[in-house]
Amino acid sequence: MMIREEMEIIFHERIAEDTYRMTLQGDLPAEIRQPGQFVHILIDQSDSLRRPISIADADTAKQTLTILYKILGRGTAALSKKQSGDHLDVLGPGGNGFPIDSITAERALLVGGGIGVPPLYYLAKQLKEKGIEVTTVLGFQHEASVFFEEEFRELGEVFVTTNDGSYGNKGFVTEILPALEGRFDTYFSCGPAVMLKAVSEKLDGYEGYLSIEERLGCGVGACFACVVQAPEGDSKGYRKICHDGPVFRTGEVIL
Amino acid sequence: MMIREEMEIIFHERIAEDTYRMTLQGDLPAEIRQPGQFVHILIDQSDSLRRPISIADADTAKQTLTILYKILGRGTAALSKKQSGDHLDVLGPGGNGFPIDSITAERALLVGGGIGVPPLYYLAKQLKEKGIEVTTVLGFQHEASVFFEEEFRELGEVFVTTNDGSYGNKGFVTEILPALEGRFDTYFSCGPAVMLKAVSEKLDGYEGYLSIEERLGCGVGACFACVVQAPEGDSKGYRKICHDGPVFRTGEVIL
Amino acid sequence: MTRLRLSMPGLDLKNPIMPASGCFGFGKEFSEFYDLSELGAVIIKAATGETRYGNPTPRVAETSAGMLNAIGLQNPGVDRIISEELPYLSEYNAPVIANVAGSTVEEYVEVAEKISRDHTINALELNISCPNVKEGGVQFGTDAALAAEVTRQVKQASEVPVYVKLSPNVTDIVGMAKAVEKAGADGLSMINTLAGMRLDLHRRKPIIANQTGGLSGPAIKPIAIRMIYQVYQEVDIPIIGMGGIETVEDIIEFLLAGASAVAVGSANFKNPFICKELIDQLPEAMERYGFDQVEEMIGGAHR
Amino acid sequence: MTRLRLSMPGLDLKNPIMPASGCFGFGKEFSEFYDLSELGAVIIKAATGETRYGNPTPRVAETSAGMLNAIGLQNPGVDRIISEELPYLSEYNAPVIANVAGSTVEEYVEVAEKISRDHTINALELNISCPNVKEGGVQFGTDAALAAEVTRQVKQASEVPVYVKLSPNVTDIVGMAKAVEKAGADGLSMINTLAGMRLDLHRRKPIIANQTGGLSGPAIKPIAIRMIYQVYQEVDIPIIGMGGIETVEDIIEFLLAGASAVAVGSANFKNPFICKELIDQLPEAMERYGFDQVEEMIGGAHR
Ligand SMILES: Cc1cc2nc3c(=O)[nH]c(=O)nc-3n(C[C@H](O)[C@H](O)[C@H](O)COP(=O)(O)OP(=O)(O)OC[C@H]3O[C@@H](n4cnc5c(N)ncnc54)[C@H](O)[C@@H]3O)c2cc1C
Ligand SMILES: Cc1cc2nc3c(=O)[nH]c(=O)nc-3n(C[C@H](O)[C@H](O)[C@H](O)COP(=O)(O)OP(=O)(O)OC[C@H]3O[C@@H](n4cnc5c(N)ncnc54)[C@H](O)[C@@H]3O)c2cc1C
Ligand SMILES: Cc1cc2nc3c(=O)[nH]c(=O)nc-3n(C[C@H](O)[C@H](O)[C@H](O)COP(=O)(O)O)c2cc1C
Ligand SMILES: Cc1cc2nc3c(=O)[nH]c(=O)nc-3n(C[C@H](O)[C@H](O)[C@H](O)COP(=O)(O)O)c2cc1C
Ligand code: FES
Ligand code: FES
Repeated sequence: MMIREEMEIIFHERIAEDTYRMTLQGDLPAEIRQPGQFVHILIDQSDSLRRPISIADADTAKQTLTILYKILGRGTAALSKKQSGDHLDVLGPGGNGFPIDSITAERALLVGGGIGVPPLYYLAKQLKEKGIEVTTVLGFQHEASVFFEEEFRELGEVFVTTNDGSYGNKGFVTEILPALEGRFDTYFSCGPAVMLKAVSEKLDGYEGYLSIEERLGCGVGACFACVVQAPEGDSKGYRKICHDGPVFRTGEVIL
Repeated sequence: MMIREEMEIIFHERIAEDTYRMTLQGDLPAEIRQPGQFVHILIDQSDSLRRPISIADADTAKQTLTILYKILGRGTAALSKKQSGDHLDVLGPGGNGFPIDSITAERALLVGGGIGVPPLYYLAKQLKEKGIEVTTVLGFQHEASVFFEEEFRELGEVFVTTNDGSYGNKGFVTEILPALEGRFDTYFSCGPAVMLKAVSEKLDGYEGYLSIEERLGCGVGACFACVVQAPEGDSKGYRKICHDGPVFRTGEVIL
Repeated sequence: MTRLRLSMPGLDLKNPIMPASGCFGFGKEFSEFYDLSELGAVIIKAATGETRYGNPTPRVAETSAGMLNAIGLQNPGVDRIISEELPYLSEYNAPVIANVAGSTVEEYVEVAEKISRDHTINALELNISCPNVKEGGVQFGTDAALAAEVTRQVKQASEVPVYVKLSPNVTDIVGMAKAVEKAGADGLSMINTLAGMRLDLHRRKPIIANQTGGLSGPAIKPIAIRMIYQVYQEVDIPIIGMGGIETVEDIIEFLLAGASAVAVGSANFKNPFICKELIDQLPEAMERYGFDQVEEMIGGAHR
Repeated sequence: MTRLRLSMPGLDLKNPIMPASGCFGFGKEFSEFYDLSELGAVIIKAATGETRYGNPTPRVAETSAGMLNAIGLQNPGVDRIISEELPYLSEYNAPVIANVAGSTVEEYVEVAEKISRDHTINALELNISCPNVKEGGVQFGTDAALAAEVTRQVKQASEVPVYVKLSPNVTDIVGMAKAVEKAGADGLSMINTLAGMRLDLHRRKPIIANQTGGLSGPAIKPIAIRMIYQVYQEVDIPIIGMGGIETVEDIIEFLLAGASAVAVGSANFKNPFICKELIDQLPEAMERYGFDQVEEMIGGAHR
């Protein structure tokens, strides 16, 4: 169930260029059903819209969840100014994440781009727990923006690419994929729209799950701000990213 | 000269019902020319208008000034939430106060009503310093709203009235005035418009100075938000409270 | 809680607070947050004759004390709203107001005819003011003669009272209000959003894919209050007020200006519990400002 | 700093930033905060034919991300402005734009004639859009034919270029803009304030003594951007943009939408140093968004 609460910030740290890790404590983590769900944060009471941020990790025993975010505009810049001990107005967990309970894969490939990496971490942990082998490809702009490589490495093999080659392999994540053919049966991806499109084309034929982003309004499925088109013939014709997604099986929506 | 600076709150305390005392530190106190001037405070950066608050006391050596304010609405409510160590965006000192340098009185009467009392305190201190005898009449709603009686008593004789008689004399400040006839040659008053009007009528014939309030815009004399009419025949026809005032000699403006 | 009760054409309200059209879907999502029966009424998302997919995304953007939206009247069409959405709402004990939109008078009439016959619906809100679709009725909302014409025809077709939702994007709001009153409107609903735009400085293009969007939120409240205040003096039909409501003080301000009831829109996005919280807080706030009954507040600033 | 330079009819601007009319008086007060010669230009407070006292107080009220004002065109009258205010301004090295108001075409013409002949004045801003005085020209700002008529006559009477300041309180801003362009306007200035109201819940009356006031500040920025964007596509005369500017990003947004220069109004009340600070910050912000010259930004969202 989604709840709204003032969660306490118990940890907040810069982990890469413009990129922060924050841990929040409260009752909300107990409501998380799947990796890939998000929290919808009202950063300042005078804001008009909340900001959706993926749950990157959670610890129900400690009643905590972790988010990783990048400063992109006014909201995330204000978020980065918050301090441990401050409280945040959080609504969540929202949406449908990766269907972890029904995944039957033996070997999973995770492909994350930039600030699309966070939800894959919580997913990777749960896949590993289920005994599924995890290989991860992480794409970043350049060396300074790389984060969570080590964390993923503890869970499986990791490949890192940077656009300018300043770290890991030079180029886009898609350039690594051919080399991984045959080493996975299901893939999971999150990142910018162009990347998702390229990845799903490259990995056509595999079972795949994509986490999609769009500017949200309500975040609860009521306002139709976040729709994405479904393929011709679909009876509804669209999906709501905040409610039906953000995770969709490949082919369920048009990228 | 008016300056704008982030002043540090070094003291903040509730002193009566909904009434607070706050001490601010910075370069601004050095610019104060007269008692009766005010500071123009931007309480939150998202506010559209500053709030004018009189300078109730100042200590140039310690670089501090004191304000006394009452919660009347959104702005003053937000101000009351600020804590020592926080900074406030202050513009000031604004306006023309009591012409302390040219006052030639021997015995002064101060008449303050409610949150009009603050500027009279800084005035009283300076009158006393000049060797002028000070008698003060303070009017409040009821016992819980009384403040600064002791502070004024250190400077001269004090009479307190409350509307409901729960403390001091019952009634309005004007009821005390007849008893004080002959004990002063100049008076100074600050308070609600109705009180100023009544006081100036009762004390007709005396040299008097009134500090007037109105909703301000710019606070620097540029927007014409705060005008008050001058008597017929005045060449300009009006005065700006923020710039020509807030203190006017009786008769200079129409109450 | 009889203090909060009031009656308007077709509507017996247990309190004057309802969610605004388009900000509450068809209620289902919010029923997970609280019991919809607590609401004064529910105004549902616009219904058109056929399924509409709406505008491309992004459809929303934040602005200072407000937001822009250009959803573009996305909805499953009147038939599916009746068969798939209304049954759920009918389980709750709150009057339902159907927001009716269209591109032609015929479409308005068709939707009004069909949906007003559903027993769940207590009143229509005639949306002649959506600024976000070229074929969305905005022409009806900015031309008094057209507004009167569509009102007249919908009124004839409808089985339930008709509230006409006015656009603020006009020179003469009073003229619009009088025109639709004369054409038979049972009430008014005001205001819809103001046409606005925000640019993305990096892309050097409007953020909203539709370019312009409708501005809502506290930013527009002074405009809503002004328009309601002016219209209240000139018409004899009740007004459902909206535009930037976030607090009980805002609600009292709308009622004093002349609204009989209020709708809360964008604030549902900040806080999905807002309508319920405002309903709970209203009695205490009324007391604070010296009111015993909701009805005492209506038009109070005109006395 | 040639990067910031630009030319408009009658105006050689060293940067595109100026204070808006009514928010800067006649400059004197602000000259204590910084050297007025740093400004792109100065737009002075409205001048009318005779001294006007304006509306009763209170004249201002805060709103969410904005403020209401109803000053009511208080000013000493055109003759005293020329004799008492302009000499001071002429000491600075910044073009001066005189805001001209009136109740009748004759009054506009009289003021324009007199003030445009003062050597201090580089251009007129024809204020047909003040929402705060019954006899303040608002009728000229909401009727395209009247707007064209007053523009035509003022244009004839004026020795300097005329910028017409448009009211946003209209159904069709593009129609207004085209009408005054056709009537000879050299440029446009937009937007003036939106008519709004706030009630005092305790007194149950409007806070502003005049009842309604003009809404300004960041709240109205999306409306200003939308109107400038739409008008830019339809006219060939330059636009001075205004409405809610507080940051250099706001300025870039106005220029991209189609303004050639911008005016900063209410923000001067929050921060009397704002114009100077924005001028200082603009070059760095332009770099951040990839612009070398101010002129590259103008209308950038339309390419
Ligand atoms: C389901 C979901 C999960 C997300 N998870 C994360 C996460 O874990 N970490 C993280 O850093 N970000 C995440 N995002 C993106 C995040 O919501 C945006 O970056 C944030 O809202 C931007 O707010 P802002 O005020 O800083 O930027 P704004 O000033 O609003 O916009 C600045 C720029 O950010 C981009 N942007 C704005 N909104 C979005 C959006 N909804 N999605 C993508 N880009 C956007 C645009 O390019 C825009 O130009 C997620 C988005 C969604 C929809
Ligand atoms: C020159 C000057 C000096 C002042 N000195 C002091 C002082 O020393 N201590 C103090 O507590 N207050 C002082 N005031 C009044 C103070 O500025 C207002 O109380 C304050 O701005 C209210 O802000 P708010 O947001 O809390 O109230 P708002 O929500 O703006 O208004 C709440 C109520 O406060 C009253 N109010 C609003 N503005 C003013 C105003 N300018 N003057 C009087 N009443 C107003 C109105 O009755 C209004 O209904 C002074 C005002 C002026 C003009
Ligand atoms: C996302 C969104 C969608 C809306 N959809 C509709 C709609 O379908 N029909 C309608 O009449 N008004 C619609 N509106 C306008 C609202 O009902 C309301 O009139 C407006 O938002 C002002 O109220 P607010 O400031 O409380 O949001 C919509 C508003 C928003 C923000
Ligand atoms: C207090 C005040 C007084 C104003 N006086 C005038 C005026 O005399 N003439 C005029 O054309 N506009 C006047 N305006 C409108 C401004 O010039 C400007 O168009 C409007 O405020 C929008 O800009 P802003 O949001 O930056 O304030 C006034 C605005 C304010 C706030
Ligand atoms: S954000 Fe409102 S429906 Fe998805
Ligand atoms: S407040 Fe602007 S002139 Fe006094």
